[in-house]
Amino acid sequence: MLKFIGKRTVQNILVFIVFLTATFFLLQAQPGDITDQFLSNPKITPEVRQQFAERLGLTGTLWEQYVRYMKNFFTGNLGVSFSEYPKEVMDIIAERLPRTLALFLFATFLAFIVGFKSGKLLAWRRGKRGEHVITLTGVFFQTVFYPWFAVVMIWIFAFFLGWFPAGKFLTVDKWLTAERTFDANAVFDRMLLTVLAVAVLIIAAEIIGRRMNSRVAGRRFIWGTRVLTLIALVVWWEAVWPEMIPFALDIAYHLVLPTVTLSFVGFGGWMLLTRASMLETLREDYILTARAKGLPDKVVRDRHAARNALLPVTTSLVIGLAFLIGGGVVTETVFSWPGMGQTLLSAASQQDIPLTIGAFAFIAVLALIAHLVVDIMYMYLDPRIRVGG
Amino acid sequence: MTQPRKLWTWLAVIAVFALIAAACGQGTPTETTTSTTAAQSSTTTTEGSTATTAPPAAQGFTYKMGIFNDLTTDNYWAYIGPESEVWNGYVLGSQHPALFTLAYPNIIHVPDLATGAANTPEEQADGTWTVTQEIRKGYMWSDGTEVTANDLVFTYNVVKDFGLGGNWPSTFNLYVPETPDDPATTDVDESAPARDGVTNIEAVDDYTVKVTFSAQPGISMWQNGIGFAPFMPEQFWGPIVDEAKNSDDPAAALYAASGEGEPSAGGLIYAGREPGAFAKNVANQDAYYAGTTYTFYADGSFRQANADKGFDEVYYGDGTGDVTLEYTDGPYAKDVLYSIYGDQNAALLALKSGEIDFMLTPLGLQSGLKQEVLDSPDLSLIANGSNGFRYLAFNMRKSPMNIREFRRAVGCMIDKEFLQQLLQGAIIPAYSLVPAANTFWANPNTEQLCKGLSGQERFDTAMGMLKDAGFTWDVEPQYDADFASLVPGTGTGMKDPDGNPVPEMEILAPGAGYDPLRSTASIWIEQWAGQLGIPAKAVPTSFSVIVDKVFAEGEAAKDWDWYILGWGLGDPSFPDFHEAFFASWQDSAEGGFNTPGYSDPQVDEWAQDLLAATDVNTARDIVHKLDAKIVEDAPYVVLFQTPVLEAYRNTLIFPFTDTLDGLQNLSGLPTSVQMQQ
Amino acid sequence: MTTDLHQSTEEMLAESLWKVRLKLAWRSFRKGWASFVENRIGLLGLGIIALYGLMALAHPILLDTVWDPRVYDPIIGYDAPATIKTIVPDGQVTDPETQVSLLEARLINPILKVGETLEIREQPASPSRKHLLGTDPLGRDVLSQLMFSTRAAFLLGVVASLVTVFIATTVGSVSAFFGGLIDTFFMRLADLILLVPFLPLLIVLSALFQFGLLHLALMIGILGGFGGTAIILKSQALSISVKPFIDAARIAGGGKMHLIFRHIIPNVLPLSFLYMMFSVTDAISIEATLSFLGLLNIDMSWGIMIYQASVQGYLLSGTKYWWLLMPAGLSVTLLAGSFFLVGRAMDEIINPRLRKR
Amino acid sequence: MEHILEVNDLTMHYTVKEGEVMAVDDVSFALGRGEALGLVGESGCGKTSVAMSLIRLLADNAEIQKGSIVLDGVDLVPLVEEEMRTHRWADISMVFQGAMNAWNPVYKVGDQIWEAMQTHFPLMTESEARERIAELFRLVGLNPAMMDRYPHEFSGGMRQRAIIAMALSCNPKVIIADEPTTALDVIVQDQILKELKKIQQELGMSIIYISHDVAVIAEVSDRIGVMYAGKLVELGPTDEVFPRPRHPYAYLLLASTPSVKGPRRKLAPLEGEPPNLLHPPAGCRFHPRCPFATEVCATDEPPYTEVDEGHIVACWNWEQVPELGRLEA
Repeated sequence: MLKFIGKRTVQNILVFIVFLTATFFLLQAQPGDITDQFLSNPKITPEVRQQFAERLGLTGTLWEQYVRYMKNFFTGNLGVSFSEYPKEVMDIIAERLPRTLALFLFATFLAFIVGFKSGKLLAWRRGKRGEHVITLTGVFFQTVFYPWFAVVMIWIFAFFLGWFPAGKFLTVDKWLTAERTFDANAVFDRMLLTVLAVAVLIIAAEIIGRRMNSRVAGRRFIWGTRVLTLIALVVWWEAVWPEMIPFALDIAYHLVLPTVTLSFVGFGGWMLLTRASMLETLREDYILTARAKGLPDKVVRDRHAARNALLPVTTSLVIGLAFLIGGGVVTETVFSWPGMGQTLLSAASQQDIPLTIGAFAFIAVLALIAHLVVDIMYMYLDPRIRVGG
Repeated sequence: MTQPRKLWTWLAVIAVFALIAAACGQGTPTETTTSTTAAQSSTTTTEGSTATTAPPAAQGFTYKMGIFNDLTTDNYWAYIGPESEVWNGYVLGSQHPALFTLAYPNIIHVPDLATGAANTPEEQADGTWTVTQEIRKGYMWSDGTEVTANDLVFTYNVVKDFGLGGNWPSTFNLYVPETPDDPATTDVDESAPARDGVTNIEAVDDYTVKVTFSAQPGISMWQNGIGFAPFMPEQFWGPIVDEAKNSDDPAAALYAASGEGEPSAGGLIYAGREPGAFAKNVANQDAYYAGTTYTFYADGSFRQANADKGFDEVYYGDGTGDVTLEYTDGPYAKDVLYSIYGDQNAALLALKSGEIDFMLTPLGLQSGLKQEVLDSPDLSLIANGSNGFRYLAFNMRKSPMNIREFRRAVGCMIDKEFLQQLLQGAIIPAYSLVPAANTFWANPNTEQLCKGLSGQERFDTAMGMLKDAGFTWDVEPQYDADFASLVPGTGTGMKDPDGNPVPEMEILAPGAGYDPLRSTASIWIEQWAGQLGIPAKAVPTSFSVIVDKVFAEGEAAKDWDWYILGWGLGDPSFPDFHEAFFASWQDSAEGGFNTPGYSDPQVDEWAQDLLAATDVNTARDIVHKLDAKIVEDAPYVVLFQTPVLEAYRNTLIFPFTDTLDGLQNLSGLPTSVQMQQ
Repeated sequence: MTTDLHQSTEEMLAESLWKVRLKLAWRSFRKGWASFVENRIGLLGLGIIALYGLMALAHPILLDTVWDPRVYDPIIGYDAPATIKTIVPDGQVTDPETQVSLLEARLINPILKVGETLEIREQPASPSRKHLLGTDPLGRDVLSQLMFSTRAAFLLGVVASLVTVFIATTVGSVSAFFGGLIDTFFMRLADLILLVPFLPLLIVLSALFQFGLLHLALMIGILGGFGGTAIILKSQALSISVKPFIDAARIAGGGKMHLIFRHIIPNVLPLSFLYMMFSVTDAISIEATLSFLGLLNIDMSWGIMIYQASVQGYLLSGTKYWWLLMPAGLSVTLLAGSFFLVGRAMDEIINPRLRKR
Repeated sequence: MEHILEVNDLTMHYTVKEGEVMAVDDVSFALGRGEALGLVGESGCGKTSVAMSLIRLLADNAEIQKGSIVLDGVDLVPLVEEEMRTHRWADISMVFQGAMNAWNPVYKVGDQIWEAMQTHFPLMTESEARERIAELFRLVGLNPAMMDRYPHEFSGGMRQRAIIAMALSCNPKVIIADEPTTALDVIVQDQILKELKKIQQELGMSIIYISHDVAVIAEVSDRIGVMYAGKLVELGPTDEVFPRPRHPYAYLLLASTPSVKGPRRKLAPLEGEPPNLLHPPAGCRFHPRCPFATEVCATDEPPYTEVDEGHIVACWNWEQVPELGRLEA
């Protein structure tokens, strides 16, 4: 199991190196030197340009450039931003990454859960009334012109109904009036840490619980941990960061609309995929066995059919994730969510090449990590890989 | 087995609801503007009417404005340096004093720190020129320290020693000694002549500044150069500068420092920001000019008076006669909030709901929102001219663009009034380089080429010009009243006076995505040129590529034909941009700003005179001459400027709203705005 | 004599082989069509595509005949209902039909004064008999823009998908047939491309290079062709290359190229065609998204239409200026969705894995 | 002999676009307590359809048209799904063909067995269940520790043993073994069959074997039923049917199979394919392939004739059928 994870990690790192190499050659292939773009920019003096060139590794032979470029990347030296000179690209990314992570994680989670559940039900009631309508709905969400859809969502929920705020990630008045010693990123970081801790605890409990020989004890352990984790979460925030709770809730409230909107990107695809996968699974012999055993329909559907239908869905999760990341760029732009996607876009439109490449590399890292997580998840879901054999 | 899962689902659902409920609970609007004790009367002005004076008591409200991008820095060094984004300026622009400032809305050059009008520089025995200027006593930083001459010396030294870039060099106009060519390094002759400028700034005493120039300074170097240079608080920046000196890149280290906690001498004190969300200033009630009454008279004189500080000064006249505008500065607001919005739609919604009072945006309101504002009873809409222009430039290094009549013929065909109609007020036709709204400097007699002519008349005039210049066609174009045949028009085989065929030309213009106005103009210009048989083709090109091409140096300067871009003009109180854009030594092929490659000895001479001018009236004459000459020669065809539309809540009371570039240019008047009870 | 005979037999054989192939193709097409017709959702998609295809074809004809280009040209057409109004001081407008307040007049031209007249033009104008979908803020006919952009959408989609399929089919077949290092290289490359988020990559590319419609189509085609589609087509090619008739052809002395082009590729083509549909979907939405983000240098497209409405502040006007946002947004969705639906329907017919259902 | 299961006139049809498929047509038989009944026939003869009808796991388009399935006094046919569910596995369980795919790959084998027990005996504690599974494992010749393993860790034979253990787990009254050993290699096949038989005899179970493989059926069943095209064409004690089939189809089927036991005999090919049940031939459904067919066979359906006690056959010309091995090719 560890070997598998290790192998995948190494593979992903290799892929990243190849990716960086490709980026390097992309920069090389660009007409002229990237620093030429700033000939007319009064902000950038020739010395600064030279410095950029050096930091981006654009001096010396091609091989020297390449080596320096790679070294810089892996030491976190992504250069300085042109548009926010002399801020380090790394610092800008560090500021915006948590916001994107929050959006991305919640939206992925939501899209996957809802997409999977509805795909499951859709397959189960195949041939019944309403199936066409639901399929068309799924196709609609899969192919809808997303920016337009996001605008419509804002218009409906933020303008027309006024349920959710638009175009901010916090309520300014609330943050303004309060005496506080922390900034929004501190709250974001803690929220992410909490989610991560909860996820790790729950997953660990699951793994330990499944290893127990007694099923009942295992299940009790898993559920106990889940409940305890939730309690611990509340207690921890109350005890350690009580002053942040209202602010965290404020951010969470602002997260709702972009998250839901973004989740629609993944939702349709995953629903259709789950449906197809589930239909295939339902033809399997073990479904017949399960039914022959006299198991209730719901158990057959959820525990047997859906559980196995999950496997192919998980493998194609990666493609969905790439989609979702692309959707994230649009979401951040439309919702003015100051995260990586917005950074990438504004950097690209201002021709801030170091920041563009930096943001893009981080988005790619995000995709790679998501890929790795999916791999591990798949391994965990499929005992044939997990237990070897 | 299904039981626990259900429980889990419910728990999750409850948790989510709790979150939302809590957030909603906290999100319900609480009364944010507290009423105040200070009584106030409204002060508004319309043409000619006199405003009443309000007491200088703070009302204690929060003035909330929307901005559309995060600040990229909170460090004033960086703002004047590489981070000259307007968003930084809105927040950081009101904290640092200078010797002089501009009094709006009339754009009058008046003393700030200086005790009186600018002194005249005097020539010294060694050929240098010096000027001394006294500064006021009791002008305090918000930390209680007095602003002294040493602060300017400190600022000057940092700019010089660190080689600060951005707008610092043009503010201080540092003297650059001659660069001798070092033949060892390259084959290219790198020698450069010395550039005149400031050679030294010293403090004669705490309250006297002495500036030394290498040659006689013009207005742009003294009154509008050093005169506008900010005084940076040495007590705050000194240690940071010392630390930066020891780093590899002192300038970058200085720029990277945080400006939070920096004392202010202006009406606002920077009070921090929440990245991605908002920034904040608090009012500085102890500011020197807090509570000062400003009076503008019809004869052009200007009075600033403050009983508390014990001054009552009149400039440019004797301060009698009709008062056109009078108002008393605050700050009335207790603090100023700059809230970041992603787009104007969201900000307009916030404006309607009272979440913000005003939105700061350099280009003004988007036209689609105009009606929305007009329809809203809570909002007011104002429109002002902008300090800039969009233009069509020709590459005069190539034929036929080097032929004056050719350029004028194209210029004549361009029906700017039609474009104004087409774009429904999104543009204002412009004919002169200095915006007409800048009345003091604009030349009312600058030629308005073919203005008001009908299509047929334009065509005939333009054809006349071309024929006079010796252009011929295989098939001569005919005026097509119906305009039915689009490009390439009826004329074919156009030849220049030497008989060479006129080549296909490209009109580089930003695409519809970047700027629909310029894109639309380029498409129409293609049509109009086509009517004359001129094979020009509009090519939507990204902004940076156009800039790249047209500023390319050396032979590459010939790689483009026509392009459409715009200039935002700097200091409206001294428009000396003619030199930068049209002097022959500014040729972009050699790294300057003169993209057309325009070269005219007369213009060069005037340009030099302008830079050397020491009094405003002389300068104005020169600007008028330059403007007229250049417009007639048409290296640029000035196309249009854009009006700045702005919306604010009716609860706000501005002392004036008619001002070049709109209220955003004055950062929303944060220290003089008042709010109705 | 003998050689002649030999040759003619070969010719005959060759000809008849093509005839056989053609017949087979026709038969399988008819069979496929019969099953396709049964799939109502797929048929719906095909109907919508046909509708848009008609719109694209009709546009130049309309401009040549009934539509005056000065009014209906999608880029430089102009038409705005105009009324002459007299300027009166603010707050004294008694008859909005003939009078306009100074404030509003000055928004159009700041140098106007009370008493002067002003031509007020309605733009954007709401739908009317003359402009079925109204006009945009520049007074251009929205329907004409919509139809004009349809052509661009099809062009983009077709170029992108042809490039995708051409590359993917070649890469897939070659990888499957040769295996080994070539296979490894292309498959790892495909993995890499799959992993990199598409839209951010295109954003980066648009920052580095100048992007027009054709560049974009080629880019999407190349990325798609070397990406996921190659993997799918390779596995299809692989399942074909192990079939007995390939061995038979090999034993009969068929060269490698002969095998690939005469036997493997023709059998991969149906699936290729299927993936063409999906790549059209991708191409259309990507172009619209990039246009919406203002990253493309093109005059007119559905994405540009929405982008222009957005930068001019009509984005959140809701239902008030619906014709500026809805037609273009829906068109992107509908056309992309239709290709997807057709792809799905074809999937059920062509994809052997699903056929047995 | 007391009957645990009585099937009377069972008729089951599938509805497809082209019409009705008569998968099971008027099939009647009875199963005695502790008896092993074998159903044999080519693929597509309706054996599995019979099995699926018995446990009522039919596809959506299938319907039992008439007949009754009386299991220990309860007719299963009219039961609603929820009632039927409680009978499955508790009263009638199944050993599926294709042992690999009958296990859900993502759960441990023991858990999958326990799942069935938990459904039908909710009061059983976990330790009791584990004990029971261990016992079952030992019974079928598996190491009880294997219950905490996943299906893919089992070999084919082990999986099939575990399937048998699962089928036994709820003490069903009847077990249907549908091609229990088809996918296994011959040695394992034999082992498992012996094991099954042993268990059946030890526990006195009633079991229905279904296989296309005459040899398998002959080895394990007390009685044998031969199915052709949805019809039961011959039913009788194995001792009688096997050496002396009376129906031509049974005869040809046996003749085409090499006998493991008994005297060597000449093999005869069975030509043709079973008919399409959408449009079965009129009269005797076997007549197009039957070497003994007469005119009547093509028009009238043959009635059941009792050729011996407990040995019935549906053929007009059963008397024409020679002894095995006598037929000249």
